[in-house]
Amino acid sequence: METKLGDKFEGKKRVPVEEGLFHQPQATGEEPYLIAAKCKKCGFTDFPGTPVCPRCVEPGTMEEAHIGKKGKLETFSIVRSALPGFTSPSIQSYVKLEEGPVIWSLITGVEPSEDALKIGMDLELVISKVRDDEDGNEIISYQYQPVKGS
Amino acid sequence: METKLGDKFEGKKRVPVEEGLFHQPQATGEEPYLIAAKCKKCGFTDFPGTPVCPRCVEPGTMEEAHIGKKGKLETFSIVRSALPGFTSPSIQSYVKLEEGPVIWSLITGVEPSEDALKIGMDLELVISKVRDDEDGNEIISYQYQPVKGS
Amino acid sequence: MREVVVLGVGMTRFGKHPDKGLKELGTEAIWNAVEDANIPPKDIPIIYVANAMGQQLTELRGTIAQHVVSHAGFMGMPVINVENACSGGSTALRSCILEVASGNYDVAMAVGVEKMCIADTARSAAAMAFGTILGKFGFMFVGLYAMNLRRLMEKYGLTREHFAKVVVKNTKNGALNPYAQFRQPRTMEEILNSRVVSDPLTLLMCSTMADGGAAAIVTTRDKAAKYSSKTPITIAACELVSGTPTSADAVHVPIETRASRQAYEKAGVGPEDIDVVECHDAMAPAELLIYEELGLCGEGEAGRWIDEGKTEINGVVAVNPSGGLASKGHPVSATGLAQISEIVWQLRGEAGERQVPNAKIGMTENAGGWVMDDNAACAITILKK
Amino acid sequence: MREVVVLGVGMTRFGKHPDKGLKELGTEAIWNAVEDANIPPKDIPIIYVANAMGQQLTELRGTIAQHVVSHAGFMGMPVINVENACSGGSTALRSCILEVASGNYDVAMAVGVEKMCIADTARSAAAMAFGTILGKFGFMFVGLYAMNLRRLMEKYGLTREHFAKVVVKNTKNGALNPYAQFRQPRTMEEILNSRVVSDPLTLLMCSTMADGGAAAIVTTRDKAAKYSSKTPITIAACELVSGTPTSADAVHVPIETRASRQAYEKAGVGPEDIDVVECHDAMAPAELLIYEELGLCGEGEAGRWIDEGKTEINGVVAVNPSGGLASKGHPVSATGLAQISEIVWQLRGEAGERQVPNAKIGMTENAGGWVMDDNAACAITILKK
Ligand SMILES: [Zn+2]
Ligand SMILES: [Zn+2]
Repeated sequence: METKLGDKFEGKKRVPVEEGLFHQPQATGEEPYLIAAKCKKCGFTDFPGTPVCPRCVEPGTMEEAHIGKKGKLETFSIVRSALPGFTSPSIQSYVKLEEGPVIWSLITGVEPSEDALKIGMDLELVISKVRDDEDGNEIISYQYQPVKGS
Repeated sequence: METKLGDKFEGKKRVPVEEGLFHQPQATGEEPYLIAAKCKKCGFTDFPGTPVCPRCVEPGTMEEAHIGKKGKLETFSIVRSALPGFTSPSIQSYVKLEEGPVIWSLITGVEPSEDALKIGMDLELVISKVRDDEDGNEIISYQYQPVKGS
Repeated sequence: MREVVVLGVGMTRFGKHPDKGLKELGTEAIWNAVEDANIPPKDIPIIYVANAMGQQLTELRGTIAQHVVSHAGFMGMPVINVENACSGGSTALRSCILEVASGNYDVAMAVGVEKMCIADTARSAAAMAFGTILGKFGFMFVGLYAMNLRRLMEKYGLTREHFAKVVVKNTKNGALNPYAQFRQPRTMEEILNSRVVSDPLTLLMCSTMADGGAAAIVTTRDKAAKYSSKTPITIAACELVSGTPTSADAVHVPIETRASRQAYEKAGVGPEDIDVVECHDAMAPAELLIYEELGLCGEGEAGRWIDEGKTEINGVVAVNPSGGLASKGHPVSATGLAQISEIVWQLRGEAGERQVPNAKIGMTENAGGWVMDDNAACAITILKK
Repeated sequence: MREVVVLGVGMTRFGKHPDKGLKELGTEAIWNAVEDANIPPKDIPIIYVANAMGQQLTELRGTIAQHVVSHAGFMGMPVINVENACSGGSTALRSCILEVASGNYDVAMAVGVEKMCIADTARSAAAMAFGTILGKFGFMFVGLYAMNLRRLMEKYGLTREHFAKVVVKNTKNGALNPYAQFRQPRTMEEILNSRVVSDPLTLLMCSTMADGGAAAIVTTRDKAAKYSSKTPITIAACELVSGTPTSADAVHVPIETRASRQAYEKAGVGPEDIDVVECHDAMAPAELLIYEELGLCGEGEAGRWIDEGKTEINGVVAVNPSGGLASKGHPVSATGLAQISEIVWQLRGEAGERQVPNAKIGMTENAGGWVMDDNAACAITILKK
């Protein structure tokens, strides 16, 4: 959907769903990543990152970790209802990241059909629109899409 | 404020703040009253009416009671801030009703000034606007106003 | 700690109650429980009330417990608002048990009440979805359940037919329950052919929003005899846990398993001793996962269990004789205490047409919320005749 | 029941924290308390979290406790969300005391956290006002306080100057409190000449919304010695009550009086034994009403008490050495545990420049909400060195 003349805004704003959650490429060749936290002591990694490791439960063990560029589709479901602003049907999934953690994500860049999706398929991180807000802005977030040719 | 041509509604609707709380006169000569509950056993009266007497704590002792046509100003304060849609300043008060209960109410029909209000002054019930809602409807409720000439 | 028993239970019918708000629903549940307990109301010295969505969906924006109980005539005593998403009702019960077990009070009342069927259904849906932070990314609970069931299909070869069989069983039970929102038995065909909501889940496999209230009054065994001639139902365990971290380098024990192990140990019984279970099947086929998580059946046996009717009212262990959440409707904070009500009726032998024969030990499983890749809370209660 | 002591307390500074949400505020308070208690975090087996407005004012719409404590690293244990309007913090503490006193657990942690300073201040104001059903009729809490103070003026001849003197005292105390939102002492002139909000209340007499968190960790006396070398502070009473019906044909006993009488009896002390009080002065002059309601002074003596400086830090009984709600700010569910923190610091002798000399017995009064013409809840806690 293109911005029409006379819209309240000159162009739609792209607003991250939350600050500090992911890195959005600013220049060509740059890649997006998820901003997670990894425990220096036990290796536990969580996304979104929390300040204290829930396994060690002591302060100062978590450090920022940039993860999630690649992953594999662990499981999914095509959901045929959605909240206002979101697209229906949507592909909801668990993605097993290369670094270990399994995270919940929407899948994008592919038809929401059983045939187009295979458990174990290679996925890559993209930062793209998950919904339009009431003011017509695009709310962007992390999502995964099938790696071309995989 | 009058309804302008081109308003979404032909005329403002008058919507009671809550159903079953008060009687609004439908014909000339009819008087408004509050719909309270009175305990047949101990005489406890509450407004808004509850189904079980909090002193007797047994079912079936409360019956509907129509009260509140007259009262006296027990105490008040002129409040110089208000929620959206409400008027500021407002006169907030406790009114001692003829039937005994002391209830919280806005005072209307008089300037919000210390000089215009006297503790113990005679008040009468009116059903009138307490605020405008977002759609331009008038939300009406019980309020008290000084009895003319008292 | 003193032995605590359920003296009385009560609930409203679950479903759409356009004429009733939280105060009216709560009042009805409370007075049903008071009547069932045969207790002078003034002997109830403390009340806990669970509610999850009132602040978002009703005009009550706080101290909902006090608004509800004062409407019902109860004022002056300690009144405490608790919330734990869908586990709120059990959480309120757990607190009441502690008040009585500790000797702090001889009697306590737990209430769960929820108003979800409002004119603006989008608001209700959003209140459900945004109960977890993932909501803002597009997360839907139904998708989560669907993915978990899909794993079951892949791992153990379960089919959509297995899932539908759970709904056949539960809607048959629910049809016998006067408190259930839906009282129509459903066929395999109807269930499988209803609209796909989130594959493999169809519409008739999913629970619906509902309005409702439920309450339970607990006391000591000695006091129970003083008040009521009904069989006092002993609370052998009521264990609450929250979720644990999930990580690629460690096996994640399901929250239901952790909670039920604690409960079995505390009650001194095993899963083989349980006669009747009310479990938290917000999507009915999730029952199959729960069989295994509670240790009722062994790994991978859930499909066979439903095929062989082992969880029917006349089976090895009756699961959801009330009809479960999909038949009863799911007014979130009331659900836990409705489960307790059902088990109490079953153990007393008062469950009418849906009575489980010779039920002596019952269990409820009440899970809720979603935080950091696990349920926020899960409560398991074991009740004994 | 076992004797329960406060092992550690902690809080955030109260005020505007644009960069912090409920999770961050709660985490800071929790870890401050853990550090103060010197306890291995894994020895904390149960957590209660109080929050009142998160569902209305933040993106968290339920199981706020679990969202907060998992952010702080705490997962798996029972986690319970409680709410009791402005009394939520004390309500969480009361539950923790019962967990430990009963022997259910040896340690428990109570947390109170609130986020009120959001961009849309009208939403915050509405969340406050609609906490009571009267909000929809135009009711404002400030008007209620103003009317109660007006009655005091009429009955005992109290003046606006008396009211301002309370603020002079409390802002002087608050200026010494690093956790207070406002640290500027105010003069009589400033206070009386600030904008009239609701006569006789001026702007500087009223507490403000704030963001903040506070936490307390309780245990048994024996365990306390094991963990920490700091003086364990005994909880002699923590009594919670709700409001009672008001009626023309009966004298209405104020909720604070009912709660404090229960607390004095349980603690085996009288108001004359109290050295330091943190009371719930959402509008600072309300302190004068509370002196009498708690039995600190006799009927009609509150004016003389403030005139004679009896409630100064060096007076007969120090009231609000922390600065009270008007200086500290009032993040509703955190307030009760901030009061507890202050009393613990005072009884330990750790209150620095605002230390009450030789304080041995302290009390908090934490009231909140409005239902059927009385406060929804009031909690009184008595702490002993
Ligand atoms: Zn670690
Ligand atoms: Zn009565």
